[in-house]
Amino acid sequence: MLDRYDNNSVSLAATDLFCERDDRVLFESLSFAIGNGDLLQLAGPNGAGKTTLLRLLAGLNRDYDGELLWHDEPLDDVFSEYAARRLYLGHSAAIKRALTPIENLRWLVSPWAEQANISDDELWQALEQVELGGYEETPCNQLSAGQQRRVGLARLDVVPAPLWILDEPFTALDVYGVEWLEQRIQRHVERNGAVVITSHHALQNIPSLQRLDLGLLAASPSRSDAVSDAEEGAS
Amino acid sequence: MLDRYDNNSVSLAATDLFCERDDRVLFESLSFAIGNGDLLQLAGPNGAGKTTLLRLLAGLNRDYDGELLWHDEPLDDVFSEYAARRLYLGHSAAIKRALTPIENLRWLVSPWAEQANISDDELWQALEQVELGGYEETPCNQLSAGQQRRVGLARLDVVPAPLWILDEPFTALDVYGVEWLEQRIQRHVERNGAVVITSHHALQNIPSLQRLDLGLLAASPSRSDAVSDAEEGAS
Amino acid sequence: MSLVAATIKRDLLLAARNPGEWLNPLMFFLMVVALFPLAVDPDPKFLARIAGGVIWVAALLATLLSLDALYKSDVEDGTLEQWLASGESLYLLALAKALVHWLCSGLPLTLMAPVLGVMMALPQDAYWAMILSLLVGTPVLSLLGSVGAALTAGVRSGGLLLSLLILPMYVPVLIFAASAVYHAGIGMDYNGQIGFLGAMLALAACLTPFAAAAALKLNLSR
Amino acid sequence: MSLVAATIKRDLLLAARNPGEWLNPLMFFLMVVALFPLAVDPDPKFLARIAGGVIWVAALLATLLSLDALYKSDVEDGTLEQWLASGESLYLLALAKALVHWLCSGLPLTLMAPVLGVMMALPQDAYWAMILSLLVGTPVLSLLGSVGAALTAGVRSGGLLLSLLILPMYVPVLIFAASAVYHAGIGMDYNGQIGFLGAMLALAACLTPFAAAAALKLNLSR
Amino acid sequence: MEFNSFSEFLAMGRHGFYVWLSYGLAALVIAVNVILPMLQRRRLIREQAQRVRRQQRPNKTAAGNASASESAAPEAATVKSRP
Amino acid sequence: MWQKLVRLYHRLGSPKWFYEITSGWIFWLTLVSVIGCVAGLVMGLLFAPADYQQGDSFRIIYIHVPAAIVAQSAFMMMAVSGAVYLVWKMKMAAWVARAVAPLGASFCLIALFTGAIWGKPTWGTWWVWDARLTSMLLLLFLYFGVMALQRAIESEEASHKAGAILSLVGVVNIPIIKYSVEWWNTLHQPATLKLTEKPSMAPEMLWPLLIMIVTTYVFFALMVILRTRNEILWHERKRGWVQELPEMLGGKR
Ligand code: HEM
Ligand SMILES: Nc1ncnc2c1ncn2[C@@H]1O[C@H](COP(=O)(O)OP(=O)(O)OP(=O)(O)O)[C@@H](O)[C@H]1O
Ligand SMILES: Nc1ncnc2c1ncn2[C@@H]1O[C@H](COP(=O)(O)OP(=O)(O)OP(=O)(O)O)[C@@H](O)[C@H]1O
Ligand SMILES: [Mg+2]
Ligand SMILES: [Mg+2]
Repeated sequence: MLDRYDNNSVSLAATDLFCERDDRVLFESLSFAIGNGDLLQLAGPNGAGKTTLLRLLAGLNRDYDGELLWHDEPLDDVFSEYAARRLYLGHSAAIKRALTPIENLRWLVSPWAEQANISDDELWQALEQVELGGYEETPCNQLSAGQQRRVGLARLDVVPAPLWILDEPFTALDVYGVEWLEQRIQRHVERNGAVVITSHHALQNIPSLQRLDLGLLAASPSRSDAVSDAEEGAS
Repeated sequence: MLDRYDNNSVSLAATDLFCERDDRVLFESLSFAIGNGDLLQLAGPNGAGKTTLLRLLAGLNRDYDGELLWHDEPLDDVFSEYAARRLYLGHSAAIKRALTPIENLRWLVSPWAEQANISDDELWQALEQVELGGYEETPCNQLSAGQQRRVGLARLDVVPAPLWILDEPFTALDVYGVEWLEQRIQRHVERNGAVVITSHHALQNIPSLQRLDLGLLAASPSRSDAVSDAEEGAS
Repeated sequence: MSLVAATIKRDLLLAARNPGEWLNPLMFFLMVVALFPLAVDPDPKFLARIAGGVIWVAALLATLLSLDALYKSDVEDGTLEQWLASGESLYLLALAKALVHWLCSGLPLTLMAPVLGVMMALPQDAYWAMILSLLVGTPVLSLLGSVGAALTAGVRSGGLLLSLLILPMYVPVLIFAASAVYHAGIGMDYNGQIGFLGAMLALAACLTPFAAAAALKLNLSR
Repeated sequence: MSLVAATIKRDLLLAARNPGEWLNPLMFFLMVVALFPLAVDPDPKFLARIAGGVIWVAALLATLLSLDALYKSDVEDGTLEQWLASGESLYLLALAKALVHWLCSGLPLTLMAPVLGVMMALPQDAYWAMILSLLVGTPVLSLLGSVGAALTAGVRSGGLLLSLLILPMYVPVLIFAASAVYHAGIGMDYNGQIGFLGAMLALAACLTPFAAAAALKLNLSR
Repeated sequence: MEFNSFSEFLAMGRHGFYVWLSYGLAALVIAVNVILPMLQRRRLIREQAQRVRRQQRPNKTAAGNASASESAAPEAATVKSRP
Repeated sequence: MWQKLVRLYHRLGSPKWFYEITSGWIFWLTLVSVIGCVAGLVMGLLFAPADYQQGDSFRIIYIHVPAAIVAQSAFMMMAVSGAVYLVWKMKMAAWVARAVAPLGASFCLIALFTGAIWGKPTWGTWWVWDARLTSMLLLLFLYFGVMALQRAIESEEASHKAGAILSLVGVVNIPIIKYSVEWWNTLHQPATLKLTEKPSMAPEMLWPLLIMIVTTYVFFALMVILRTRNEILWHERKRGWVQELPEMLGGKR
């Protein structure tokens, strides 16, 4: 699988991003760049705008000011090319509950199926990897919350995209699942991939982590107490 | 608020519980008791049956063998009495997205409104407590994932129930929210309340924690590797 | 304030906040009736003959469609779970929900019907019969329908399924009501039919909430 | 296999796994037609006169109701998000979805219609006109409807809203189709009407997917 | 015996078409009702046998699967066979 | 006596017992159905005299009436087993109810088909909106409703319960529907075309009819048993006794 990442350089740059919702500014003059081997965690309290920013980066929301560049070209101009190079995993996992994990996975990887020639065997193995071995033929409506999330995560193993954009991927995973996913992210970064992630979970075992803090702190005054509380608690 | 807990003794006993779903045994011969001052965390990997057990305890699912006793009487016989003494907070928070937080909260506490005389002021304060001050009049569909969860959590402050049953209450909360909730649980236990909780989150700052592990470990052999991996990782 | 009262209040508040909830069935009613002159024959004499039947069929379909949403969101967002957790009587809840549903669909339909009567050239004598039959008949529709709504609340594309379950059961109401309007139109007595509708209403008010309550519990063992 | 092909395949698989998806509109169609003799008049001569119109109104309503689910689950479970994220053309998606919808609703309706013709005492000469008009007309309904479905996919009780948006647009189809059946029944020529329906189909196939694609994007800025 | 010849029997005094059509349709519906449960039963038994075999002989997936030996995985239901 | 009933109840509740005991019944039920069918049809088609009004088309009666009767009884049976399931939580009852639904619908379809075909030579039309016909059509809809609901609900148990509730509501409604339809029809349209009232039939006509009715019941029972056995195999597939059944072990590739 490693060779798939060759020639797949990542270069996503945000310049002077500005976004407001309902007349409240979520972030402004935000600039950063993501390249191969980067791991960026968007952090911040509830309602800070993490999901919003992530969807901007994924190209799903064009409701912003500022610039988003993929290899120095505006994202919208090269969107289909960009789309083939990045994997977006949102809050909802696009799982059809009447279908089995393997049928769901087949659809999920279909945008890459032509270019990467993904075989069914690979899909079965990927399901095995996320510990759904034995559940391949069970309709997803009979799986628990965490098991359903895993179906979506199985994609990480087969899709040849160098840039991953993940929104709260640790939701509903148990400790083993969290550990597996952390390792998977770590490996991806080591292999020169790039990852942007939002998570309230502290990514512990990953050295190259960078954090981007989005703050609501100014907006809600009662918040400042909470911060100092938290710091006291931590110290 | 403290005086509300007086005369509210908690005594929930499970004897020899057995539950299967789709012909797979989730747990069997499970016995435990919960009394005042207890804090029980149901732990276990995805699909272990935590949610299932929690719903049994809340009296929402009667599909089990064995006995559930509230003050030595079968749960079903004293259900309405039991219902008034325990607060159940499920995966979905019963929030109507078209209504504002305060309107939602009013409905949520209405079962207790007669017996406890909950005033509107208290509700406003409770919303303040969960850092929704200023959002009381915003329809919930304009709140972020975590903010919506907080509306449901605001109930903890006003409902005079000694026993709390919480399913994944930390979902979507940011670090401040998590810390606040941990403290709130801690305080409840200290004041002689009782809490049963499922969470993949490690409850760190709470001394009196007891854990009940539900395991899928036997069922899936590939799992055992995961366990040892995790232990290696930890050591 | 008890949970039942709070629920009625909240549901009315929701209807007020989201007027589509009661305006849409009304519009649908209007449109379905308006389709017939287009599809069949715009001749007023002919229309007068079918008016009562068409108006009632349209009312029935409009009610049916609005039923779909009755319990669906409550099941999805956990409201129903909280109801069950509260230990309050589900019979009362089912009755309350049917009441709110009628207030938001049957009542506006009844008030709207005279306008449609004019459009469909309904005979002068038949107006009172139509209003009376709607006033007594639509609550039966809401009550019977709430059983179907409770049964299909957890089902994905429940709208059509609900129609399948409930339409055959609506037939008696349709027959008696349409016949009341028809008879009034040709100057005959229609007390018998209205009496029957009243009896059905009494029966439905007593029995259907039980069935609906039983059906609601199912949605939890998902 | 490209995403479009995969989506068609998956949707057909879903329909096969859940036969209600295509059986329910069919049953609804049958039931609505059956309501009219009950509500209006079971006399065959009279029925023959309204048969074409009633069958078409029922087909239209059945299509309408089945449309509600077209995009709803896709929006809710994130399928649509993945579509947009994939950078694949939404035009093709919209076209593919309308095609699948027609296969699961319009086509079975057309095949079922002769039975209803018998029940409604449709004149012998009108059968071909009815089948032809349904065959050409129902795809237009699916295509037009998919725009409405896309617009209302994110809305809670979208079913009724959808009807309101789409019914007015269905009126031309209804008029031409019902008139084709009616004219055939009285032994007149109906090529003109079918020709019109064909033209509408061509137009709809070209244009509506654009509108549907645009509407789908709206659902994401939630 | 009401009929004198076989062709008379077939003709059913002008009503042959209707009589035989209704008997034919009824036979068809009944045949479907007989055959469906039998097919179903065959399939259930076959799948059960597969399950038993799978449990006895693990490694149903690709041979090159490096990750731990996968054996008696928690039994999974196949949707197809639901009666 | 009471004890025996209780024991019978417990046995009926046991899938294993049911499966094993019915293994022996299938042969005999099949035999009775085949013999009854052959006897009834030979008598009805060959030996019964032609009707003086309808001629030979009346021979459709030998499938039409049995099918119509069984279709109605089947709904009762479905509702009763649904009630048993709701009250006593006997799983077998739910499986029986689930087995009955498609069968009842099939017989209902047969009655409708044959009636419609019969109508053409006698009334000159395939279909009229007569009270009996209409209420039979509505019965078919009720069956379809129950089946659609059972299939639409994902959770096993919930689907059984929902089906049971719906068939109970339906069973309360059937008399109301039937009554109202009869009232409606006789009022709107004077009975020009009415099903012949129970005729004082000649015994040569009546006997085959009675034989066919009994046979149809036997056949219905057989089909219910076959379908219920399938349900048992599916639901109990992970139980030891099913896995050790000879047919399971000897299953072909
Ligand atoms: C689609 C059309 C028809 C339907 C749905 C239908 C339905 C029924 C039903 C429900 C019964 C009652 C069985 C019972 O409970 O005893 C019945 C009986 C009968 N039908 Fe039909 N029928 C149809 C057409 C006809 C026609 C065209 C004839 C012949 C003229 C006919 C002759 C009879 C007779 C002789 C009986 C037995 C009467 C009795 O035992 O009470 N039916 N049919
Ligand atoms: N549909 C919407 N309409 C208007 N405003 C919205 C909408 N959704 C979210 N917002 C606002 O946008 C802000 C950012 O929301 P976003 O979902 O990006 O937060 P987040 O950082 O992902 O929070 P969380 O950690 O709770 O998921 C919130 O404060 C919220 O008030
Ligand atoms: N609707 C259902 N029908 C049948 N089986 C189900 C259903 N929901 C869950 N299960 C099964 O029950 C088991 C327990 O599910 P449960 O939701 O209790 O798990 P959980 O411990 O809460 O897991 P998670 O941590 O993922 O939330 C799962 O293994 C699943 O396969
Ligand atoms: Mg978020
Ligand atoms: Mg859970």
